[in-house]
Amino acid sequence: MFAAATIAVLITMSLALVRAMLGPTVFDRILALNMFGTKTVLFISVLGFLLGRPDFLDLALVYALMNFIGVVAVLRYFQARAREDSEGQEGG
Amino acid sequence: MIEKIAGLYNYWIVIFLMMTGFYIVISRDNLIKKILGLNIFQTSVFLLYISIGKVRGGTAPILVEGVSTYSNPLPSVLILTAIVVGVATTSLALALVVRIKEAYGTIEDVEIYAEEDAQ
Amino acid sequence: MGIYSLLSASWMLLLDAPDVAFTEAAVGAGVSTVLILVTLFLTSPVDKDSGRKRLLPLLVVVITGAALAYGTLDMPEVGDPNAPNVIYVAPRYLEQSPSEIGIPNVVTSVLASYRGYDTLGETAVILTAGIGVILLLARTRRKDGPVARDPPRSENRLSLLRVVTGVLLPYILLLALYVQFHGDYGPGGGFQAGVIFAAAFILYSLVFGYPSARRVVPSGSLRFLMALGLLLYIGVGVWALLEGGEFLNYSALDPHHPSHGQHLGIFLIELGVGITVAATITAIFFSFARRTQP
Amino acid sequence: MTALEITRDVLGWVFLLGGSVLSIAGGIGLLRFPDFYTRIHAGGLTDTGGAGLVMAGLLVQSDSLLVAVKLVIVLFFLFLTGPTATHALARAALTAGVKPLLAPESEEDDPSTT
Repeated sequence: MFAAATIAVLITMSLALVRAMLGPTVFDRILALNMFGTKTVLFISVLGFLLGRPDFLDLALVYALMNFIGVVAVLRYFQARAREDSEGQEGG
Repeated sequence: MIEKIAGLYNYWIVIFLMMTGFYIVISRDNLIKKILGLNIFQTSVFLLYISIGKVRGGTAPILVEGVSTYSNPLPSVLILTAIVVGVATTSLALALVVRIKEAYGTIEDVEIYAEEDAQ
Repeated sequence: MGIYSLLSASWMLLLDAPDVAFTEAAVGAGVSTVLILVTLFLTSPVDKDSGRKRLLPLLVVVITGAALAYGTLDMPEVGDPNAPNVIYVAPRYLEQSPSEIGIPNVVTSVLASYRGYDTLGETAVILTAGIGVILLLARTRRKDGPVARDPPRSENRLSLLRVVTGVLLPYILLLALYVQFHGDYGPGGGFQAGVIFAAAFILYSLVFGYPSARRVVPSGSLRFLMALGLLLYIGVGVWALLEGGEFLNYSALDPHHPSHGQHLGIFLIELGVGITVAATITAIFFSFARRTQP
Repeated sequence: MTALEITRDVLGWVFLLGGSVLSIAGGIGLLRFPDFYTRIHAGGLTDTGGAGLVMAGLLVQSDSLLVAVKLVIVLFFLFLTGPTATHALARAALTAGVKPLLAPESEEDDPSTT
């Protein structure tokens, strides 16, 4: 049961990875990255059960958090960049 | 032969990663890309250590009752600290890149050399 | 980058190194990504591809890789229970740790007790790198940048993000504390907890803006904490000396119950490591973030 | 096997398989849908839903209270962060001027309501 879920999550991860590589816009990539991150959280949790070490859940927790921070950081970056670009155009 | 490959493929992935990082470091001009390459290289070394520490049939080195085989805890310790040290040194390198950008106006090493020669 | 680190951490998990995967998760997916993005913002996002030939580097890489791969043929197989590193010093740690240290997580006991000197050195390196970053980026930027940006608009744009972050932040800090103090029993410890603490401040700074983050954490106290952590670590070592043991031999802290002493020592130095790592990484991020301000 | 154990197993199977199917469907949608907003629909919904189902399945299967509590916390984190990230992403894409493929006049239709 856990093995089936693990395989499913792995398949989804690879699909997300393909989308992240294909793009085409940067937001597609971020979306794929976010999905990949969530699936990693699931993967780690299920793996913990599969191997009989549920301690790994702490790790999943940290991942859920770090994934969020990563996505927020990337978004802020592109927002700040867009703002700077538009200001540059207004100024020049 | 098959067992040999199965036993060693982890190392080969590590080498592939290591060479990817190496390639980025020596072939790209952009300093940030070079740092990223170094990071990949670094991670491959982490993975190498962890691979070495793995024991077949063993489990994570957190003692629980009823389990007698554990993986080697020592590589974990070394790499655990190395990762955090790695991020600290990476940030130092990134800070240097920021200052280079301010001083030279570029972060491409070819352009930096050109500017040095011009002076 | 983020995906890459997620992948490598999953792989580490498969290789039975949850402590390491933990750190890699926290560092690689969160902190490194943020730092590299800030640097990208501060420098130039465009990668000018010079037409330099890529053939020679590729050749060098392929040859080196082939040589290394040939070298692996002599290596012990992954998971070999008779590999030299596994039969040499690891059994001693695994067998003696329960009686000498008395905590279940062997990684923590090796990190904090058996190899306490190493960890002390690593913490010092982190502190030094942090000081280096602060010094490098300390100079205030020229004042001719764009002056006022309209904060109301950006506030509006991030409103849901703000609310959710506000809800999450206490739990993140709680999680960091849990990781800090649960390190004896499960994966975790000072290094990881420090990074999570720092990540909480970084998230705050990202969502609520650098100035308000700065108000929460003044730079003076941050620098004080950076040093305090390392001093706490060294202080425990000196305390052990004064009690008649060796430097960083925590058994001397409580002569009647050596393992109590070990518990106390590990607790204190993990705390020291946590404080230093959290303060240093937050300070590093703030140094970068200040540069993005006009 | 007692009735309780059978129920637990069946529930675990149902939840885990449901979550797996949902997440694979999301992955396929992410890959196959034609533009960003349909993709974020596929990704955002199945991400949270699949995570919820898988976590529920694990919750049914967990033995100790500590594990169950941790699972609930992970679920809580995912439920908060996932939709928020999706929302912020769609907002950012909209402001950055990524156009929906088939939306000539539905400009106020926020496609991010996941």
